[in-house]
Amino acid sequence: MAKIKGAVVVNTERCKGCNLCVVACPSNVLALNKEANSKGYNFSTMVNPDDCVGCAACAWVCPDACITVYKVRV
Amino acid sequence: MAKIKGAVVVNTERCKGCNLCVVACPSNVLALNKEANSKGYNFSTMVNPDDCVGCAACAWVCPDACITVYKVRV
Amino acid sequence: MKEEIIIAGFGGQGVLSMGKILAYSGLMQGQEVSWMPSYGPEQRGGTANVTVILSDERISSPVLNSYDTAIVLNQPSLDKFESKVKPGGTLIFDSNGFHRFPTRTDINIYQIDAIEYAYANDTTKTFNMIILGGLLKVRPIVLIENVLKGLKKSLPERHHHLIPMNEKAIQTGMELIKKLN
Amino acid sequence: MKEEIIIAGFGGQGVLSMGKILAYSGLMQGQEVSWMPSYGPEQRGGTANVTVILSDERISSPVLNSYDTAIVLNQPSLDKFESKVKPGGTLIFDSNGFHRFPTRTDINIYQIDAIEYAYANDTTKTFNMIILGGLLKVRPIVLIENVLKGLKKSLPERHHHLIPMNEKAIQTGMELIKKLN
Amino acid sequence: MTTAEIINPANLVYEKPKLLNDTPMHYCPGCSHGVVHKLIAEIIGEMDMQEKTIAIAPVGCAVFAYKYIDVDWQQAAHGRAPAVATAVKRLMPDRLVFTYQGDGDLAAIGTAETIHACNRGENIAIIFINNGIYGMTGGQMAPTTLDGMKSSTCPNGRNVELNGNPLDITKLLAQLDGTCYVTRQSVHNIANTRKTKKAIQKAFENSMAGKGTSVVEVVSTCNSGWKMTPEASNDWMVANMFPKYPLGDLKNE
Amino acid sequence: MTTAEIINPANLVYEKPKLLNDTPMHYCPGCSHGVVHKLIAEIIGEMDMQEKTIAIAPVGCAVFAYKYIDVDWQQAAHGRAPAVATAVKRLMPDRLVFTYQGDGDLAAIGTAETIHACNRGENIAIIFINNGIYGMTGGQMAPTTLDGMKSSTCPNGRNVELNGNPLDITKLLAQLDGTCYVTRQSVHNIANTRKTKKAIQKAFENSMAGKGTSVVEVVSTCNSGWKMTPEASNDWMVANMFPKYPLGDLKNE
Amino acid sequence: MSYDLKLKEMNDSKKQNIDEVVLMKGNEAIAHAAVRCGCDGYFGYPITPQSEIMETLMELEPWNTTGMVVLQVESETSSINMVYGAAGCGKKSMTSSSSPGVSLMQEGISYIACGELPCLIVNVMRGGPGLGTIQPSQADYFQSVKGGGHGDYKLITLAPASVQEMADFTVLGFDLAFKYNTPALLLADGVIGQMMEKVVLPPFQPRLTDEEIAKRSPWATVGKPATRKPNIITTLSLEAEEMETINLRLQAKYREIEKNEVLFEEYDCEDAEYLVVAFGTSARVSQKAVEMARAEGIKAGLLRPITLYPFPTNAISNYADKVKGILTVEMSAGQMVEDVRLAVNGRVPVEFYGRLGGIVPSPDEVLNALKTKLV
Amino acid sequence: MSYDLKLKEMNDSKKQNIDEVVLMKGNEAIAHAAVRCGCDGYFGYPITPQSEIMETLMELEPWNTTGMVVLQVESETSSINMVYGAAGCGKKSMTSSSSPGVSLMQEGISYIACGELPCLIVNVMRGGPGLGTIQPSQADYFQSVKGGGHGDYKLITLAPASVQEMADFTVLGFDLAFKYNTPALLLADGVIGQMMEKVVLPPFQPRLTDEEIAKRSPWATVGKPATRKPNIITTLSLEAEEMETINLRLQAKYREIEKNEVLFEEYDCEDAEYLVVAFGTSARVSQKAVEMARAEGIKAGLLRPITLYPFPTNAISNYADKVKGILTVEMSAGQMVEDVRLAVNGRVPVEFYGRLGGIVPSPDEVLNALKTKLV
Ligand SMILES: Cc1ncc(C[n+]2csc(CCOP(=O)(O)OP(=O)(O)O)c2C)c(N)n1
Ligand SMILES: Cc1ncc(C[n+]2csc(CCOP(=O)(O)OP(=O)(O)O)c2C)c(N)n1
Ligand code: SF4
Ligand code: SF4
Ligand code: SF4
Ligand code: SF4
Ligand code: SF4
Ligand code: SF4
Ligand SMILES: [Mg+2]
Ligand SMILES: [Mg+2]
Repeated sequence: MAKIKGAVVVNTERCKGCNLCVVACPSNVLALNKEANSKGYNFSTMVNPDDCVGCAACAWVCPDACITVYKVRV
Repeated sequence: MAKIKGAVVVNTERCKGCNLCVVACPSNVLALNKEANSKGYNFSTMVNPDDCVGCAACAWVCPDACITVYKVRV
Repeated sequence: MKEEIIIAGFGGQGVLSMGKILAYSGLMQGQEVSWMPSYGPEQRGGTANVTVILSDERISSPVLNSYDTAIVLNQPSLDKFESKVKPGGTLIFDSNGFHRFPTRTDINIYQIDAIEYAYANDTTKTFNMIILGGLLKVRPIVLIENVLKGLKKSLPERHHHLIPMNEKAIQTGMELIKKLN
Repeated sequence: MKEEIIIAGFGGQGVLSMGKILAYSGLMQGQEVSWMPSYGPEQRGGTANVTVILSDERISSPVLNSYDTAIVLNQPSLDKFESKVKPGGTLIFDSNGFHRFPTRTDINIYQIDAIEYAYANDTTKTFNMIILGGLLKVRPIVLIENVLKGLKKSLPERHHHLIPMNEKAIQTGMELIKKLN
Repeated sequence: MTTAEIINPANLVYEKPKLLNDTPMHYCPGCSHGVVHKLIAEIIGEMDMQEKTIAIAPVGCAVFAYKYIDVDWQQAAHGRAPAVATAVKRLMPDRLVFTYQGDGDLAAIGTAETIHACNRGENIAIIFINNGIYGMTGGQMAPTTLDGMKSSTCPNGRNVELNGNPLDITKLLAQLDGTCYVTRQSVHNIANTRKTKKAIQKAFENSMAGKGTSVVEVVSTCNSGWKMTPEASNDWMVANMFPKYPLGDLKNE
Repeated sequence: MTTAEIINPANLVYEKPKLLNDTPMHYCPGCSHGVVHKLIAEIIGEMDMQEKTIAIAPVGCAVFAYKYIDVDWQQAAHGRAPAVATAVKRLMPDRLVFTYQGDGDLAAIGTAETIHACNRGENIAIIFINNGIYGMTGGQMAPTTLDGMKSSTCPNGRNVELNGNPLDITKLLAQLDGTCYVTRQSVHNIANTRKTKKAIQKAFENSMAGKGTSVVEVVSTCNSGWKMTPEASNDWMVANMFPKYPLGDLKNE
Repeated sequence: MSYDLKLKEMNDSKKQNIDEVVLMKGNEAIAHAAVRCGCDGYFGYPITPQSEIMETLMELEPWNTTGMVVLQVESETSSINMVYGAAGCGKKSMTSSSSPGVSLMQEGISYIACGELPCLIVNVMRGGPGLGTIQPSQADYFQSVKGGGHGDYKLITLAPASVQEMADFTVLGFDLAFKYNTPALLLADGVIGQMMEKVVLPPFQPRLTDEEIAKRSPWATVGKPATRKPNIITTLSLEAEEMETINLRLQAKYREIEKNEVLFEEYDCEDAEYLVVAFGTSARVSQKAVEMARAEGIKAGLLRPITLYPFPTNAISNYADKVKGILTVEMSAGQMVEDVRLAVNGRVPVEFYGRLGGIVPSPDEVLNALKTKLV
Repeated sequence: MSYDLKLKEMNDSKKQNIDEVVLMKGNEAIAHAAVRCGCDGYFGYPITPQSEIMETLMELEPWNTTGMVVLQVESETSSINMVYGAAGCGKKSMTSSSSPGVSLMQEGISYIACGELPCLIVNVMRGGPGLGTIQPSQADYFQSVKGGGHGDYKLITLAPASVQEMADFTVLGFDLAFKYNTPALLLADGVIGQMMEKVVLPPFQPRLTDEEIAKRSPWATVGKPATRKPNIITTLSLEAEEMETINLRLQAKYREIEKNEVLFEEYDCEDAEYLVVAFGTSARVSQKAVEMARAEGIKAGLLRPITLYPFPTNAISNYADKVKGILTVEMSAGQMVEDVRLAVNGRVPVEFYGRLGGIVPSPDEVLNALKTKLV
């Protein structure tokens, strides 16, 4: 059975740390960073990159269009 | 059997000759006068007073509240 | 030449269109003209009036407080405008429904019973042309030929056949009018 | 005595309420005070700032272009207000997240790392009192006793038990602040 | 018995309501406004509410309603009667407060005020004279002008493509949580006029009982605007207006 | 395969739409406006309508929408977007014209403009962000604020008695003859966001097909105004807003 | 600059071919002129004494000929915002109303001025305040030229005094609006709206094509081609500095307009010892008063401002050095008189005669005022 | 007449008992003062920078204490018409907004003025035109004092310059409104609305009872008892003669107001060679500039009009005979300066310095303008 693997890139300067992508992710891939960007926001990062399935749920709900999603069948 | 007889008094100065009372009267009691009042309106008059049954249909529909209705059982 | 006229009567009497025909007639003879109606809901059931000015010069004020000629077609109009005719001016009235008649002695007063005539002869449609005829008889301010030209210009083509009827009414008016003083 | 102060930072940093406490303190020591915030949606996610004036005289202009003291709590605020401190005046900043530091040499510059301290000691609620403490250390424009009186007056009764905590934060701030130049 | 004998105060069955004063009304002959005025005067008299009534007149042919019915009146700016009434009623909750509005006033320029007063459930009554035209200004198209109906701003008849759809605003008002009673009536004959009277009375009672907003639409004629005789107008209304604006209660809670 | 290997243009499945430019949006973190902006940018791009689009921004938090989506925009006065859109579309019938409006803009001050544009059946789309509050001005009560819901002008919660009823304006718009498609959606999760995208696309298509007015309400959050975190706002919306403003099509002709 | 010569010629009846002359109301003339000059859209709401404008347009059905859109809408608020929308697309658009309706447009007008959108607004004034009366008035002068809406803006304000000018200024109003990308106001009164006079209608001009619009108004929102950035019509600038820049640009434009576009007409002014200043219907009444005064040997003259904004300040200022006194005549409690006083700046007495609430003064009254107040 | 002494005393902090002193925003002060002075009803719609007025009222819940009604409504158009309704019942009612919202009220304001209804309207001005900015401005001066709405009417216009005056003038505005049965306008700007200062709130006054209202405002529509004719609030008079009578009555009232109610404040004026005229925030900035000028030896003084209508024409006129020049400072392109010029009537130069679109001038700028333009 083909496995699906995904990855996301967060535009950390654009991110406002709203946490909606974190909540939306079915695989708990994302979390907010302890560090803040230049605007003072704790941006989102992949903390469990291996679990990402590239479903783009995070990206669809991101209000600031910060997330780019990639997906491969392996 | 008691018969009902009616009579109406038209305030001829107030009347605007709209003819609505004439049309409303079930007994064809009323008609517009050939003469006009001081405002130039051909006012309404009883032309068949004996047929009046005092039903007040004329008075209810008169937009200018020109008609007073009286009624007796005879 | 300059003539300042007020025409006043009940709303439905064609007062405004009579004024318009007069204005058009002036226009056809190359004059400056102005036509200024009373307007708005006070017309409703009440009186309507129009001020018409014909002049060889550019017309300054289109609104006037006094007139060379007043044509009054109901009692309220007489009451309102009798006093506003300039001394030596002209007052024309249709006495139908009047209970008070003009009293001034410093103006020329004419009576024209056009309403009665129009009812009797079933020509209510041209009633206002009868009045106009009367006016032109006593104040020949426009040529009848220009009245007809004006009608031609202002009426849509499909109504042009009515023009002879109007001409006739003008003639009638000229005959009906009579001086009172 | 007259002190013209700007306090500027991110929206959520309690900039406006710090200014308010300062103004209340001035009021408690009988001074004239004015507190003028930047307002509206530009606060949203952006910066907020407030101008506070304490004075023994009637205050004329509540809006200023230069300040005796500037307290800046983020980079954009430093960038905006550093140049607006009067020569000889005071600039206080919290360096958290800064990538460019103040460069002027004609003013007194102080650093107070209250954000870091507050995070570390879980006292983010009194973060702005720490800053205030720092200010009062280097610019003792109001007595601490009047700050506490002001808090008492401005806080609802049910929050009065928080006052000691605030007093403590002020002390902390007095210890944290350090002069840079 | 002769007519003269019958005409005797003892035999009186109908007369001009006392609160309708002697000032001649400025309406065109046959205008529905007059009939509704009469009903209102009658009802306020019968309810003995003259001392408690504050009525709000619109801009429209009924702008002068205050000249005829002897209660306290405010004449509101065009379309704003529901806003004016809201304030009056909120500040004097024990008064009878109603608006009297035409279709241009209520359903065009006053749309927002009407909807929001009704949605707030202001304890007022709205008497809505829907004659499908702007009477006062000389017969222009109203929001309620029917498809194909002529007016001075749709001289060849309303064309939905060009002019939009006729608006059944009363239907909308019935949907709002704040309305308690929404009804559509007419005054073209005695039976309907009697019903309209009942409806207005109910609306007034509701408003005093604090039940919310009541709306009484009276489908009406404007013979001047329609360019028909009053009788022909009534017939035309029955044939053309009623199918689009059917009589009856839309809401009665 | 490592993450770095996956991140390769060939594997791209989602990216910021091209018509959404790089200007950082001024919205609060987690604001629904951003999601809807993204959808609109995506759809216009996919429909290849950039050259044909004239969008109308409201007064409200979305007043700056024009800074973010790269099409021609007009920013309308508060509440008047439907009037502005009407004129634009009537004069340029082959353009894609839509308004983007908040609940204060569309359902309070703009009530009349909204209702009449919809009733005329203007061939426009109305994107209606219902977040139950005036976001822009700092969280005051909106017409759509729920019973009991707090705002800065009803600090103890909306009280119907004092403040009137919440207004379901979309329901009213569905009643109007001029609307062809009226739907209510949300963007709180991927499934609903996808549906919202479809709805907006359909609205745009309708407007180009001349079918009348389409209204897409997006039940939204305003976490700043609601004084909750973005996540809590979503949950609160599902629990409280949806019962009053249930998702789904109200009209689809 | 004095009254534009081309217009003057047009107004000169001696040169008119009778076949081109028609008799119509001022309101009707506006409607005809709008269609003829290639107006793209009219949006309006009925109100006396100007409803004939929309009624005439609806009769003319220009959508079948030139393609012009004519829409009766739900309110004046809506009308003016539709004009904003249409003008934002570079279209020639207009609305018309009378005093109370124009008050409802003030927010929209302020937006249009700030957005630098060219359009034509017609106000056929009636007596106010409030619902007032439907009789003619000039009491919206302040609203028109000082600022009925909020903020610092101006409307190019044309005051016609004849039916011919109702037609001509419709064309001129649009021309000036597009020359400066700014709204123009045609400020008439009930007399001029309702009266019929001779008029030669302006020649037909085709409506502009999309291409022509894109060229004339490159800022217009017509859909963004790949070749340019988005066009954005907005009046918002949360940064005060930015908003000040916008305001300074507006003010610079107004200075240009004041330099270039002043129009007025002089009548018997050459040797005048007393100057009457009046516009619109008041000017026509005053002209008669001046004639009467001359007949009595009083050297009176009339200066009629045609553009109320820009106001003929210099022209009046020049007379302040020549005449003994100035009388301003208005159908209001005295509004333009302030601009006359500002122009005169104390050099000669400036008196005022006015009638209020819908009354048109008569020539005798004006003559009398001239005599009692100045001579 | 100079600035009312009682108010001055209130403003004098030396006399204040610290317990009565509170710190609040100008907007909040209006809300508190309204409740305290027995206001019956507030109707409003949110807009920055004045939303705190309604928010504070909603916090205070005066319906539970004084019985005051506070209603957030669908628009400014609706608010102002609600004020009309409430005022028509003799009730003390008010609304508040900021520039664009006030533009939407112009029809309603004209109605209220014509109906001679006492009420209070608050405009906390922001930069325009259009949506503009939310930053402070004074560019609605013309709209306020000349006539934003149609027809000849005036609003008593009070220009507070401190939070204390926001409270005081709320009370004073109502008092004057009821004294003359006319609307009063409190014309502030974003600075004064948003800033906090010390304030002593006015004492509590009970709301009037129905009986008291019937006595004070016998014209009010409160339900017609058998003892009087119907009371009718209307602004319509189709007869122009009648409408003129109404207008003449209004004008006579305005002359009374001009005679009795002028308020202004002088600062360092006694020996001034240069006079600065400014109101509201501009006056506070200018006061600092005057201090700075004095420090440099320039004999400057400040005259601050408190009532913008009635304008302190005589006071300024008197200075025209004493000073060498006058500088008017405004947060606008120059509006009040026209009234200053009308007062001065050419006797000394009147210069202008202003900032636009939401910018507050700084004291240095004003001083500099004074030096370059006059000294
Ligand atoms: C702000 C404003 N706009 C327009 C008008 C002109 N106007 C007066 S009444 C009216 C409409 C009347 O129609 P309707 O409300 O249907 O009443 P009706 O006369 O038919 O009874 C209009 C548009 C006005 N007085 N004020
Ligand atoms: C005429 C006018 N009145 C009021 C305002 C102030 N104002 C700006 S946005 C807004 C309401 C915003 O609420 P909404 O439409 O729901 O949009 P949101 O910010 O919630 O997205 C108001 C009242 C204004 N700009 N213009
Ligand atoms: S693409 Fe799907 S799995 Fe991957 S981070 Fe986003 S939501 Fe989680
Ligand atoms: S949803 Fe977007 S803005 Fe929010 S935390 Fe995730 S990436 Fe950042
Ligand atoms: S009372 Fe009845 S019968 Fe008598 S006239 Fe009237 S309608 Fe006819
Ligand atoms: S209904 Fe009334 S007004 Fe009409 S004709 Fe009869 S009596 Fe006269
Ligand atoms: S115009 Fe129509 S509504 Fe008005 S009075 Fe005449 S008939 Fe009645
Ligand atoms: S205030 Fe509310 S609607 Fe506005 S940006 Fe913030 S979250 Fe979004
Ligand atoms: Mg109607
Ligand atoms: Mg909202």
